[in-house]
Order: sequence, then structure tokens, then C-alpha cells
Amino acid sequence: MIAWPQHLIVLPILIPLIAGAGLLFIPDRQRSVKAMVSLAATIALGAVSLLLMAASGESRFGAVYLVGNWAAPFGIVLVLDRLSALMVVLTALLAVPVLSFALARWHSAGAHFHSLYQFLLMGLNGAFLTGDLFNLFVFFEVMLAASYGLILHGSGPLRVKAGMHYIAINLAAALLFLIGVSLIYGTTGTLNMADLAERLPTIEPDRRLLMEAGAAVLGVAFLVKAGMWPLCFWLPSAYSVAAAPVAAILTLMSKVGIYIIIRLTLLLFAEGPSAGFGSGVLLYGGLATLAFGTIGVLASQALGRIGAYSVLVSSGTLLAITGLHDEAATSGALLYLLSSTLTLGAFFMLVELVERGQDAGASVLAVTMELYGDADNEVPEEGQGTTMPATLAVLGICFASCAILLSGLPPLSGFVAKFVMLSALIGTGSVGSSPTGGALIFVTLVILGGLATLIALTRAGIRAFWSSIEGTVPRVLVMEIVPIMLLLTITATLTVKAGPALAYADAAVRSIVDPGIYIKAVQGVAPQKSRRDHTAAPGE
Amino acid sequence: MSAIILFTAVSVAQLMLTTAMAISSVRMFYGPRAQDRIVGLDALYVNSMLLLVTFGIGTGKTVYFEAALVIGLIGFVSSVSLAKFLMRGEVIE
Amino acid sequence: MIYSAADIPVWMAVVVAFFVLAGAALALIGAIGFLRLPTFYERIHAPTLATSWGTGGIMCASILFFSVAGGRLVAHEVLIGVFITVTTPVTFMLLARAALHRDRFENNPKVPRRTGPVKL
Amino acid sequence: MLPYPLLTVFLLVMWLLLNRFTLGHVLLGGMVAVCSSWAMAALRPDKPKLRRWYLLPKLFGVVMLDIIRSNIAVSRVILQGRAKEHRSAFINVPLELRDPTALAILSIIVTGTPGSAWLEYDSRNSSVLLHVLDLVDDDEWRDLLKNRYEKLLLEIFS
Amino acid sequence: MVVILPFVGSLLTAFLLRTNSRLLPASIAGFVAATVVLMTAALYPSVANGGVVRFEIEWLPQLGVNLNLRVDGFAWLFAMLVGIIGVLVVLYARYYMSEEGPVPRFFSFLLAFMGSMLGIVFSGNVILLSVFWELTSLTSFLLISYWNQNPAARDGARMALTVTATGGFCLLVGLVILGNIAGSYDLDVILSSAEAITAHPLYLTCLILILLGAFTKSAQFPFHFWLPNAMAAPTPVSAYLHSATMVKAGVFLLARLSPALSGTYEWFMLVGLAGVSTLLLGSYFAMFQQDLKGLLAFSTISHLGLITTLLSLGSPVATVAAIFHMVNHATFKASLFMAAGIIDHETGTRDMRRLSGLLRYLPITGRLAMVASAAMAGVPLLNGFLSKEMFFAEAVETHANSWLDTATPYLAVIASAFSVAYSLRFIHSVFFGPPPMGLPNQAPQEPPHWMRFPIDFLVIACLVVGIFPNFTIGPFLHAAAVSVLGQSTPQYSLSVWHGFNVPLLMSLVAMTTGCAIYVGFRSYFSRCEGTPVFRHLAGQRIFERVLVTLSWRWARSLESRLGTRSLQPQLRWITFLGFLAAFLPLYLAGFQSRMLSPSDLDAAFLGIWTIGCCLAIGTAYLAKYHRLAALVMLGGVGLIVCITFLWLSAPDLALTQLLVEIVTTVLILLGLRWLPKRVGDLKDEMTFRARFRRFRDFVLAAACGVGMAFISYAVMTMTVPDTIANFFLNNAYTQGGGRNVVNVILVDFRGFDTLGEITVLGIVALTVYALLRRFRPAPDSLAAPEQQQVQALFDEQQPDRDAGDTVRDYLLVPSVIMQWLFPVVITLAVYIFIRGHDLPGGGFSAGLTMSIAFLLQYLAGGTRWAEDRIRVLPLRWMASGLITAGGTGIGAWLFGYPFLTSHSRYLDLPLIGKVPAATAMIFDLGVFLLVVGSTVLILVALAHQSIRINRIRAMDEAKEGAP
Amino acid sequence: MELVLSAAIGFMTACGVWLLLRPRTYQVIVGLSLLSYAVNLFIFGVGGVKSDEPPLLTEGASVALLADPVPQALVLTAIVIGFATTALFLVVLLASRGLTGSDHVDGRSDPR
Ligand code: NA
Ligand code: NA
Repeated sequence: MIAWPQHLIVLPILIPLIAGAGLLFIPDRQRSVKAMVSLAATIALGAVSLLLMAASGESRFGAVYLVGNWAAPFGIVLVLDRLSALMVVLTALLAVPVLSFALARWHSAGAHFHSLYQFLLMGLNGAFLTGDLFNLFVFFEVMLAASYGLILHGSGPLRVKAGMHYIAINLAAALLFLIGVSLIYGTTGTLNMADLAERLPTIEPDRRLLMEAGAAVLGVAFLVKAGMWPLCFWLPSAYSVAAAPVAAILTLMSKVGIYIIIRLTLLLFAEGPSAGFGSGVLLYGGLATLAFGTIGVLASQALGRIGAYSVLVSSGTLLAITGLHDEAATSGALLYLLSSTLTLGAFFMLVELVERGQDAGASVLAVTMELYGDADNEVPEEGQGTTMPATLAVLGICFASCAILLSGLPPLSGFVAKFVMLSALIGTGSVGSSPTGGALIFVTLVILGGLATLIALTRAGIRAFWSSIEGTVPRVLVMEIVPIMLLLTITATLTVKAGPALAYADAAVRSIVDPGIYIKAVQGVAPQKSRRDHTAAPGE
Repeated sequence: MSAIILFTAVSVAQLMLTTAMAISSVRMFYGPRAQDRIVGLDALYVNSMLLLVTFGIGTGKTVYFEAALVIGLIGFVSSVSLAKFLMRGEVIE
Repeated sequence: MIYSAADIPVWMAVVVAFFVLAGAALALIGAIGFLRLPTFYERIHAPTLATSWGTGGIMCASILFFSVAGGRLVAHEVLIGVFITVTTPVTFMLLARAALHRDRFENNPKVPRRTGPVKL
Repeated sequence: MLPYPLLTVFLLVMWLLLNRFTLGHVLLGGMVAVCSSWAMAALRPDKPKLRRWYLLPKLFGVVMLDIIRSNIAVSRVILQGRAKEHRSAFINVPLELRDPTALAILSIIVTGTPGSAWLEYDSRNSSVLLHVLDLVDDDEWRDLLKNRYEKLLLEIFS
Repeated sequence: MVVILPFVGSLLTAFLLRTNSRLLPASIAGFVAATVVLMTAALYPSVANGGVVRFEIEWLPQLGVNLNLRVDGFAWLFAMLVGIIGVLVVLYARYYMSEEGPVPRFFSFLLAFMGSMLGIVFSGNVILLSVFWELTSLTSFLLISYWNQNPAARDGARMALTVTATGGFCLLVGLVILGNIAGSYDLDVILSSAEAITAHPLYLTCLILILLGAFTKSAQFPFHFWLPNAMAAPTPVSAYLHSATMVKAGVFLLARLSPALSGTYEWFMLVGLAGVSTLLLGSYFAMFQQDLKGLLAFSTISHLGLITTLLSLGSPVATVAAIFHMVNHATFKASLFMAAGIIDHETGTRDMRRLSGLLRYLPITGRLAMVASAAMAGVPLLNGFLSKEMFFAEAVETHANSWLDTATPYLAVIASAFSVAYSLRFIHSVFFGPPPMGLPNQAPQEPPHWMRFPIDFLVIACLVVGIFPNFTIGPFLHAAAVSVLGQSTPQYSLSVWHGFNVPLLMSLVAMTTGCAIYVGFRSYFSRCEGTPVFRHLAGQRIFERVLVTLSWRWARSLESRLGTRSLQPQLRWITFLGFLAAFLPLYLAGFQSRMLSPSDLDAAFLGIWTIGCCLAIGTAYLAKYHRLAALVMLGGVGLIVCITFLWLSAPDLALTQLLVEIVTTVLILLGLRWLPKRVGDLKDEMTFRARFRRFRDFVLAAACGVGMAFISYAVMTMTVPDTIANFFLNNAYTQGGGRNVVNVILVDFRGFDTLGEITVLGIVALTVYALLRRFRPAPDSLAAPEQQQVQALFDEQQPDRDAGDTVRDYLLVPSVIMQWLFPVVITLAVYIFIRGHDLPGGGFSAGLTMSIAFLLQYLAGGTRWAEDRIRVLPLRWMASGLITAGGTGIGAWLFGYPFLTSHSRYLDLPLIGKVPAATAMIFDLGVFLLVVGSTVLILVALAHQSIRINRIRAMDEAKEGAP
Repeated sequence: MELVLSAAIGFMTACGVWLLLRPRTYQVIVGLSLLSYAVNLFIFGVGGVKSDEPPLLTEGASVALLADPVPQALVLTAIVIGFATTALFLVVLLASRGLTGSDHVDGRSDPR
């Protein structure tokens, strides 16, 4: 018998699954019922994830859940530590506002938005929680499949083209993923991450080399998701054409790749014969991405593309930090991850509101036509939006906050995170030590990136808010602006509570840099006493 | 003795069937018409089904039977769809 | 279930071998015919060798082998025979009809006309 | 309850052939067979009027023999290659058979037999266009089709 | 508290956005500013004698960055300056700002700025300082762009932000380095570890970065250009930010950090060079301005250069002088700006060429401005004179042995002469001469008394300080100097008369030369367009050109060069990097595979794969022009793969592969109808580029192929002793209750994977469905296929045929057979499902079989026919499937087991005996349901397009027929 | 066996990659299918290949010789997911063709 709260670990996966499936029973016509169910599920998810985060902080290591009651290397384990709890919470924190934003109009721009959204959350949470490589593949696919659907949500030529590229590229990446995972299995005989980390030091050299080749191939697959240059060209197009709430939630997707990379490099290549494997690629690839993202931010005119390139900037920053292998900087990176994800989420939604004024919602929907099965029309209810006099001011404040957050200007959390990273890299504590070349390039690029973001966003912001002669105020619903403000409030909280947040991040990093802790935790959990009774079975 | 007889017979049969498959795939490649290619595919299915059954005889296991059965019962679905596509330009109207 | 070839008597092995070889040979002949016959309408006759007694032979071999080796009647191969017999004509009919359509459309003189020309 | 008894029996036999003959499987197979028959009923096919179903084995035997014969004949045609010139031709055979199921069985017989192929059925004229690989005599073929198969089928499905 | 207050006030004011009154926000602002002044003043006793007041709130304790406020004499003096001028500016702005504008916003920003400025001043932690530093940049951006309808204001604001924020970033890095050298970000610690800092190898980097921050903020050459452009701001802003406070932040910082950083040659050269050149160029440029505020702006630049120069010298007295001049400059420059604002306000122009003889209209303002200008020019008995004398005295002394030190006194005199000239010009051209002609406002008059009050106050301050320095500013200056210099605070004298000495001589020379310059070039000044000699050194233009080139042209071309929007290059990158990822680790480590040993070669297997490879090549070859042929051959390859699985002991895989193969073929066929016709074998002429591309792709493909072959051989021949598979093989039956280990893995050991996998299938089906609901075929696919047209035409032309006869006859016999197969295939599906746990089969294969049963009916009778008879509700199937599978897993909770724990036992049924029953079967049922639902949904959604298209065609025809 | 299988995997990979890099959507989807065959066989092969030892347990027989069931289970999952994504890509390419009128991967209409 295990304690009830233990089951909480699997809930971030189950709630969206059951909700997503259950929503299929509700006919499309009852949109508001669907919306309520979906929202309720997402809020429940948020509550569960906060509980989990609290739980993960209680012990030295979080908790391990044996799915199917099979012991560690054989069955699939879910691992809740501070890092995964953080990611799950981040997912929920982003998911609730984004969903409420979508409820204003976007959820009716195509079929099955809510189910797809729930499945996306399921995939994200699964990828964060799982401790098994192949299970990770499965959840990656869940997440990707849902993201395919969501990117195409609303249809239209741009979305379909970008979606096609996105899908083709991710299919190719999925093949690489499979090759990598199977090479790892073929050389080590296991799929469990902890078991893998334990076996790695003792296997003979030629197997280890092949395993490293497998890990490298796997890495390419993750880097495609994370958006490392030159594997990232799909990202700006895909994110900038996706429907606003979709782009907002997809900002998490690029973080999944990074999360996995952080987790696996620290677990597998922190020590032992393969120590430091791939860190050069991560560092220089990350720097290249950072540079490319910066260039892209400068070169873009449309706000959506600026946001998309900012995703690259954030990816590049995180990748480079991972490649630098610096504990303190990594906890800064976690803060940065939180801050940039929430900000970009808010930004993508905001962009849609801002541009709505400029482009009379033409991009919202492609031609609506009569449909297979039941022929209900799907014209989203226009005209609910009222033109608030203060709309522009509120949008402007939100925009300014996003700009400050993205460019890392004080005092918001973007700055805090950047400062923590810089401070770590320039070498706190060790008086007289000089930072490495990679770190210096990183610092330079991060600063330049912030500057470029600032330049681009002021340019774009001035154009959007001040230069419009007509001053057509976009029609915005309160329920659209509130989620954005909510997200920004979270970043503000993160700023004020920077100390505790950093303490959490430090603890998270400390618990992952030592593979021993992880291995011991995963292997230390024994299955429940079994009730299986096959020994008495009659023979065939 | 019976093992040798059976082994030889099955091996020779397998070779013959493989050759038959090879010939079918030649038609699949060269056509000349789409019809020929589809008949080639159908023949490939049938011959491989026979190959699986001989494989089962050779190994003395019945577990390979299902695959053969499935080819026997629904292997034709893809060639039928192809055929219908040729005739009507559309598979399901 | 595993049956060993050594479990069956030699004469049975010969019979099984005969059926196997006969079936395979018919299949091979069918394939050769399929390759060598000059027109499509002739070619579709050839593979039926494989689907009729080609299959039949090998199925008989299988039934005999497993029934004798297992000591009880194992006849599920019959089903394969039945299914192949029933399903193969569907493909061939549809294909032949499509070929006919094509030939008529191209005014190929070698095929019998429908009553009346078709002009698109 | 049992819309297609013969079908149900066939499915049960199929189940038992696939599995083993045990009481459990008879019950389970029976259940599956009945359910599948109901599924068939949902399709509302033209229900064949099976009269003398006991003639079916006879038809089966006749066809088996014919197929063996034509197997040999066609093999010879193929193997002798250019040495023996064969004469392939199209022939049109008018049919009295109307029942679709019976027609289907006839088509299976014709196509399943090497050397002949069912090309096109014309419902207006109720005739079928065949292709024969080695045609010696038109009438012999018509006779074969009409007297050997169609007659039996007409007796079975009346 | 003092720092927080303005922010609170700012927020409060921001909530007043809707009010039309300017009184309320102004009163709040005034109240807040006054409170700040009073509270700061109250701190004086604690800081008077080198004392320090501290206050700390925890923020980022891990990194030693807290909300750490620290008030010493210098900070106090500066805060008083910020506060007092703040009060005056608020008062002035209350009258200056037009009521049409969003006045609350203005005061809100102003208060926020005030708070940020106070934050800089009070920060006891360098990081906190840089936080407030950037906040001043942000608030100043908002203040400059207050009139955002005006492009000049927008551009000026943007430029100011860009320059100062860049500097701020540099400053941050510099301060982080500084903190790391000192071991703490605490200001006290940093100030006390001067030796460690100056000796550190990163000292120069750190110094340059900090100076960049300070210079950009304080508009030092060559970053001075933003300040004149910031004059587009409302005058109160200019008076407050651009003369008195914000621009002083840079020199404040230099003074603040000078104990830690100064005294080195690098410091002297860098700071001195910037200071002297700014001093000189600022005053030079100021002479040639036509805009009143422009003149004042350049003058400010020049005075900031003066302060910087003083700080560069590094001597204690110079530092005192610098602090003194900061205060003095703030008083006279703020009053001058306000006077300029009044002139602008009253006359409607700031162009000196149009202004003239205003003393008649603005007698008091004019006289006040004259006094302030005199202070600016350094006329005795005014505060400007005192600090300038100190400057001259310091300039003459030798500090460092370099040319710069030698040149400083001369340059100082020249600059001073220039400043006399422009001060004269300001006064003379505006207030004297003939009455003005053609002013926008015809009747300028004295402003309301309270609007002028700030000027009165400041000018009186200039006078009082200038005459009685020791009684007025003396003690405060001393407290400030002590707090900066500590023990080394020098003896200095603030008296007006030091006797006739070199500095006085220099003053006299400068005064005379200045008058001479003005008299000599008076008419030239009023005619000139831009600044002679340095006309092309327009920082603004250079800056903008650089910015546009860097951030736009280069960025765009780099973006398109380093990135792409096409799919092919991206896929090429992925395959290439995937190849490298596998290749490099092995190659670099010198991986040696064992000798290739021809393992047991099965002739038939070899034969099969010879066929397979040929088919694969054929597929690749034909896929461009012969789609159908490629599809057929692809099906062949799939079949070979299926045989391989069977051959190599994977019957489950073989079964699944086969079924998937069939469904995929049908799917692609369904899609093929909507692809454009491709005219076969049109050999398009190959350009060289195309040839090269093909060659490159070929090489890449070959490399990937060889690589995969090699790796797979290496890994296949490698035995792993203890795989997790052993556990599964040993426990599948005893623990999992099934004999088919693969199936037990799928539904039990790793059932979670399966749950995810079926979810993927479900998601894809939903996506397909959603996308196809909006599907619109290309115009050239809209028509019915050619075959159907011919056949329909034939039916039409024949008198004895009805429409659709051909297709009916065509399908008559086959469809009967396919219908009869329906129950048979269903039975097969059930069979496959039931045996799955022990033998090859299972929910997935069964589901696919079941959906093929449905598919056959669609094929046989068409969509309408099939849906008339069997109504599959795929969404229900899918949802039930997912919930069944998930619910089975949740069921385990009821028994206290983790999710998806399976349970199995043998049920003893009457008549039948023991029957195995496992919850895994229910799970598998879920899989089955979902697979049926999804597959049918995908197939049917695609199949429905044909019907939809008929409908669309009919609608289009109706539309065409209507007019 | 191993040799033949790895050569086959190599061949299919090469053909698949070649098609994947072509400009027509149909070529890409066919290429992806070929690649997934290759990858499935690869996954299947990493456990080592054995003929005639399916992982089906029989009473009293030793399990030591049986083929590795794990890669088989993985391949099954991979087949299913591959099937799903192929279907999706197909529909997306159809949608793209419908919206752009072209079957070029970038929606371009020029022939090259
Ligand atoms: Na025939
Ligand atoms: Na004048």
C-alpha cells in the first residue's frame, strides 16, 4: 500500500490525458462546456504541480514513482526532483493563462483545440517527469503530435507551410531520436536513465564509444527541438505564424529539449570516462544560436518574428550555459529559463493583441467551409471585444514590461537571471581567477543580445504604439489582457522573490549535478508486494 | 532422414519462391503499365505468404502462421485500392 | 508449439517435400509466365498458378506436416487457401477492368469494343 | 437471431480452426460468429436465396479438379514458351445467373482457374467478357461455363 | 524609504490617468518631492561628520546583492540636489505642462525617475546601483518621448535609451567584474580594496566598462550626441534630467568609485582624455547652436567634461572641486533651462535667430537668466566662478607626466573662453537688440509668479553661494568630501578672493578672449548652419547610420545568409549533423570494429534483401514522376521488412508491419488524388547548380547509408551481457501472466509507453480531422478524375445506359465479395486481439484489422453506401479507448498499487475451465478501441474529401449558373 | 544475417535520405517511409538478430536463447508512431498543395 500523495506524481500526466479524452465525448457545439472542462483540468493541474513542487523541496531528493509497480531499470519510472517539479510548475503557470487567453476567441478557430491542448500538456509533463529514455521518446511524440495539431490550428497558407516544415523536420529528428535511443540500448542494455548512468563507467571502451555516438545522435534530435543553430531555422517561421496562444505555449517546447540536455549531460557526462562529452558542441552551438537569434531579432520587423527569434536567444543562452558546466551559472540559467519562458509566453499573446489593431483580424481565420460530418459553422464570435480607452495604455505597459524582461534590463526577473549567470561566470569568490574564453564570449553575446532585443523592441514598440497615425485601438477582451498581466505578475513575483527562487534553483542544481544521488534515489525504490499469482497457473 | 529431406525441400522451395518474388519485383519496376506493377505487388504478397508458410514448415513452429493468414485475408486490400485508383482515379468515392 | 522434422516418418517427409516443391514450383512458373507473356491480359493468368495450386500445394504440405508431427489435425492452413482463392479474383477483376478501360480509351484495336465510341 | 446461418457456421468453423477445439472455444467462437453475422446484417446485402446448399461440395470438387487441370495446362503454355503458340482471346458469354452472390462465386471460379479471367460484367445484357489464355474453341468454353458452373449455381441459388 | 516613496507616488499618480486636472498630480508630485527633501534633510546630523546611515532588505542574499541603502555625506548632498531641484521642477512643470497632454503620466514618470535617481545615489551595493542606473535610462526614455506624436521626441528618446542602456550594460559587466575582484558587491568593501582592484589583470577591462557606463550617461565625448537630441523633451525634463541630475549620475559614479579606481595612469588617460575633449568640444559646439536648448545642452556637455577632467586628475582637491561644480552647475543650468522654457513658452520659439530684445517683455526672467549665465561663464561673485577657479588651480598643478597634463591648463582656458562666448551670445542675442519680429506668440509676457519662483530660488542660490560659500555650501561640501575621500580629505578654501594668482589670470584671459570671440564672430554665429570644422562629425548622424547598418542592413543580410526559410537546406543540415554526430565520436576515438565475419548466411534471406534493396532504389528512382509506381514499390519494401521481422523472430512486428503497410498504402492513395498531375519523364535541363546539389545530396545519402550500415553491423555483433530483457523473459509469465513477452512488455512492463503511443495516434487523428475540415483542393484537382469523366460520358452517350452504370457494373461482383469478407475480417480481428497476450497479436494489430474491415466496406460501396449502413463514431471509439486504457491504470490505485499495475488471475468458469484474465487485457482493449477509432477517423476524413469536393463543385456551378 | 541486414539498413537509409532531400512533398513522404523502415530495422537489430527464436515462452524451455523482446517492443511503438506521423504529414502536404497549388516543399510554383 503506498500513500495516496505518492500518486500525485503521475497526475500531471493523467489529468490532461483524461481531460483530453473526455473532451472528445462533448460535441463541438457545446463549446463553453468544453472550455470549462478544459480550464478546470488545467487549473487542477496547476494545483497538483504546486503541491508537487512543495513536496519536492521536502526531502533531499524528490520522489520516484514506479509506473506499473515494476522495479527501476525494468519498468518505467517517473522521477520528481526539484528540477522536474520546477518544469511541471512552469508548464502549469504558463498553461492556465494561455488557455484563458485562448478561450476569448482562438479555441474556436478549429476543431478539438482543447483536446490537443490537454495532450500537449500531457506530453510536456511526461517529458519532464519520466526517468526512462524510450518513454521520453514517447512523450516527446505526444507533445510533438499535439504541437503539430496546434500549430496548424486555424489553418491558412502560412500556417500550413510552416507546419509542414515543422513536421518534416521533427519527423527527421524523431528518427534520429530512435537511432540514438536504440544505439544506447544496444550498447548498454538498458533504457532507464539512472541505470544507464550507473552502467556507463564500467562498460568496455568500444561499447562506450558506440554509446557516445548514440548519445550524440540523440543530442542532435534534442537540439533540433531546442533550436540550436543551424538546426533552428524552422523555429522562427513556426512560432511566428502559429496562433497566439499556441505560440505562447510552444515557448515551452524549446525548453523541453534544453531540459533534457541539461538532465542527461549532468547525469551521464558529468564524471567518469565520458566526462564533458559534447560540452564543446553545446557551448559553441549555444553561442552560435545566441548570435543568430540576436541577428534575427534585429533583422525582424514583425513582432511575432522578434518573439520567435527571442526564443532562439533564450535557447542559445541556456545551451551555452549547459556547455559551460558551471553550477552557479546553471542555477541562474534555471531562473532565466523560468523568466524567459513566461515572458515569451506573454509576449506572443500580446503581439496578437497589438497586431489585431493593425490587421483587423484578417489572419485569424482562413476560409471557413462546410465540414465533414456535421455542418456547423465556426465563425468565432466577433464583436465581443470592447474598445477600452485604457487599452492602449495597458497594452503599452505590458509591452514595455516584456521588452524590459526580454532585454534583461533591471529591475525585472530577466535582469536578475542574467546577473546571476554573469556573476557566476565572471567568477565570484575566487579572487584573482579569470573567466574562460567561452565564458567571456558568452558574456559579450548575452549583453549584445539584450541590447539587440532592446533596440528591436523599442523600434517595433514605437512603431506599434506611437507611430500609428490612425491610432486604431485594437478590440481586446478583458479576459485576453488579464492572462498576459498574470504572467507578467508572475515574473514580477520572481523578481521580488529572487532570493528564494534562486535558493530553489540552487537546490535543484545541487540535486542533479551529483549523479549518485539520482541513481540511488531511483534504484532505492522497491515495488509494492505483488499480488500476482501465476505460479499456480495451469500449463498450456 | 526426414529432417534432411524436409530441410532440402524447404530450402529449395524457399529459393524458388524468392526467385518468384524477384521476378514479380522486376515487373513492379518495369511495368510497363501501372496494372503490371500492381499485379506484381499482388504476386509479391502471395509469394511471400508462401515463403512464410514454408518457413513455418522448416522451423516447425506455428507462430509464423498468423502473418501468412493476414496476408491471405487482407493482403489484397492494398492492391484492390491501387486497382480501384487506376479505374476510377479515386479510391473511395 | 515446436515440432521437429525428425518426428515424422520418412514417407511422410517425402509427401510433404513433394507438396512443398510442387507448390513452390507452380509459384515460380507463375512468376516466369508473368514475366514472359506478352500482353497484360495474358499475364494476369500466370499468377493464378501461385494462388491456386501453388498455395494449395504448400498448404497441403503444411497441414500434413503439422498434423502428423503434432499427432492431431491442424488444418488452419485451409483458411489461407480459402481466403486467397476468394480475394485474389477481386484484385484481378478490378485490374483487368481498368486495363480494358485504358485500352478502349486509347482505341487499342486488340480489345473488344463496347458498343459505341467514347470521346472526351 | 441468426441472419446468415451458413455464414455463422463458417465463422464458427473458422474460429475453431484458428484456435483449438475446446468447449470454451466453441462458446467463444459461437459468440464471435453471431456478433460478426450481426455486423454483416448491418450491411444489408442482397440476401442470397440459398436453396440446395448441399450441392456446394459438389461444385467445390468440380472446381478443384478443373483447377488442377488448368494448372497443368497453363504451366505447359508458360514453360514451353515460344515453342507452343497459344491463342489468347476475349469471349463474351451471356449469363442467366442474376444473383450477385452467385455471380461472385462464378467470378471467383473463373478467375481462380488459371487460364481464364473474368474481365467485365454487363448488367444490361447480363453478359460477361472473359479472357482466355489458350482458346481452342469458343463454344467449348461457353459450354464449360454455362453447363458446368452456371447450371450448378442456378440450382444452388434459385 | 526615501527611495521607495517616489515610486509609490509614481504609481499613485499613474492611477490618476483619467483626470484632466494638472493640479492634483502636480500636488502629489510636489508633496512627494518635498517629503523627500525633508526626510533627506533630517538625515543630515547622522552623516555630517563622516557618518553613514544604512538600511538593508534581503533580495539575493546568495550573491550578496540586497536592497542595501547607504547614505553618506556625498550621497546626502546629491540627494538634496535631486530633491530640491525636483521640487522646483515640479512646481515649474505644474505651469509649464499643457493641460491637453496626459499630465498625470508626466508626473508619474517624473517621480519614478526621481526615485531611480535617489536609488543610484543611495545604493550601497554596486549591483543595486546599476539596477537604478538602468531605471533612470528607462524613465528618461519615457520622459523624453512624452510628446510621442513628435518624431524628433521619439528618435531622441530612442537614441538616449540606446546609448545609455548600452552604457548601462557595460557598466553592469564592469561592476560585476569589480565586485568579483573585490570579493563583494558591497560598496564599502569595494572602496576599501583599491590595491587589489588596480593590481588585478582585469582592472583595465573593468575600468573601461565602467567608464563606458559613466561616459554614456554623462554625455562624454564621443557619446555626447544623445544629449542635444534629448532636448525634444519638455523643458522641465531637460532642466531636471539633462542638466541637474541624470547626466550627473555618470560623474557621480566616477566620484563615488574614484577611491577604488583612480590614481592609475589608465584612469588618468582615459578619464582625462574624455573629459578634456568633452570640455573643449562641448563649449565649441555650444557657440554655434541656434536652438536655445541646444546651446544649453552643449554647454552642459562641456561642464560635464569639466567635472570629468577634474575627476581624472585624481587629486583630493580636484575631487572636492568636482563635487562642488556638480552642485553649482545644477543650480545655474537648471535655472537657465527653465528660463529657456519660459522664453519658448512665451514666444513659441527657441531659435536665437528669431529671438531678440526680449528684456522688454520679460524683464525679471531676463535678469535672472543673465545672472545664471554669468555663473555659467564663471563671473566672480557667483558660484560658477568658485569651482572654475578651483579647476584652473588644479589644472595648473602637475599630476602625471604626460602631454595631456601639460596641455590641460591651455585647453581649460580655451574652453572657458568659449563658454564666456556662448554665455554672452545667449544673453545678448535673446534679451538685447531690436524687438523680435514674426514670433509665433506675438505678446510674450512674464509668466505666473510661481512658475518663475524656481528660477528666482536657484539664481539667489547662485549668488549666495558665490558670495558666502563658506557659510552656505561649505559644511555640506565638507561632509561630502569626507565621505568620498575619507582620511585624505585635503584642506581647501572656498573663499572668493585668493589673491592674484595663476588661476585668476587664467580666468581673466578666458573672460577677455571670450568677449572678443563673441564680438568678433557675432554675426557669423547667427548665420552659421552647424558647427564649422566638425560639421561632419555629427555624432547623431554617425550613430544613426551605424545603427541602421548594423541593426538592419547587416542583420538582415546575415539573417538570410546564416538562416534559411526553405525546407531542403534544413533537412540537409539535420541529416548532415546526424551523420557527423555518429561519425565523429567514433572517428576521433579511432573506433575499430571487429573483422567482418560472414555470419550464417541464409540464401533466401539474402535473396529477399537483394529484392528489397532493388525495390528501395526503384522507389527512390520513380518517386518523382511515377508516384503510383513508387507507392507500389514502397509497398514491396514494406513487405520485405515484414518478412524480415518474421524471419528474425519477431512475429508480432511482422503482423503489425503488414497491417500498417496496408493502411498506409490506402492512405497515400487517398491522398494521391489531390496531388498535381506530373507529366512523366520531362527531362528538364539541369543547371550546374542543380547538378551540384544532386551530387551533394547523393554523397550525403551515400555517407548516411554507409554509416548506418557500419553502425548497425557494429552494434548487432556486439553482445551485451545483462540487458533488462533478461528480466522480461524470466518474469513475463510468472509476473506478467503472458507468454508473448513482447505483448507483456507492451501492455504491462512498459504499458506507460503504449498509453503514450496510442495517445499520439489519437492526437494525429484529431489533427488530421481538424485540418481536413478546412481542406480546399487546388483548382486543378477540383475536377473529377479523368477516368470518371470518361466513364460518365460513356454512360451518357449510350442510349441503353444510365449514369453510373459503369461503376456499378465494375463494382458489382467485387463488392459482393468484399461485403462477405466483412464479418470474416471482424472475426479475425477478435482472434488477433484475444490471443495477443500469449501469442503474436494484440490490441494494436486487432484494431488495425478491424479498421481494415471498415475500410473494405468504404472501398466496396463508397462513402455514402457505407455510412448509410455502418455508422462508426470514431471520436467515441477514441475517447473510450483512451479512458479505458487510462482507467485501467487508475484502477490499480483502488488496491493501493501504483498507476498501471496489472493484475491477473485464472478464472474458473463452469463448463469451460480455467481462463486467464488479466487487467492488461482491458488495457489492450483500450488500445484496440483507440486504434480503430483513430484509423477510421483518418481514413474516413480523407475519403470524405471526394464527397465534399462534389458538393463544392456543385455549389460553384450553381454560382456560375446564377448570373 | 547481420551483414545482410546492416547492408539493407544502409541501402534504405541512403535511398530515404536521398528522397528526403528532394524538393517534392511526395518524395519527402516516401523518403520518410523508407527511412522509418530503415530505422525500425535498426532498432530491431540492436538487440542482436536471431532466427527462429521468437520471444514466446513455452513450458519448460530455456529463455536464454530467445530473441531480445525489448527492441521488438520499441519497434512496435515506433511503427505505430511512424504510421501516425506519416498520415499526418500526408494530410499536411495535401493541405499545403491545396493552399499553394504546388507540391513543392516550400510551396513554390516554379518547376525546379
Ligand atoms: Na484465372
Ligand atoms: Na538673436
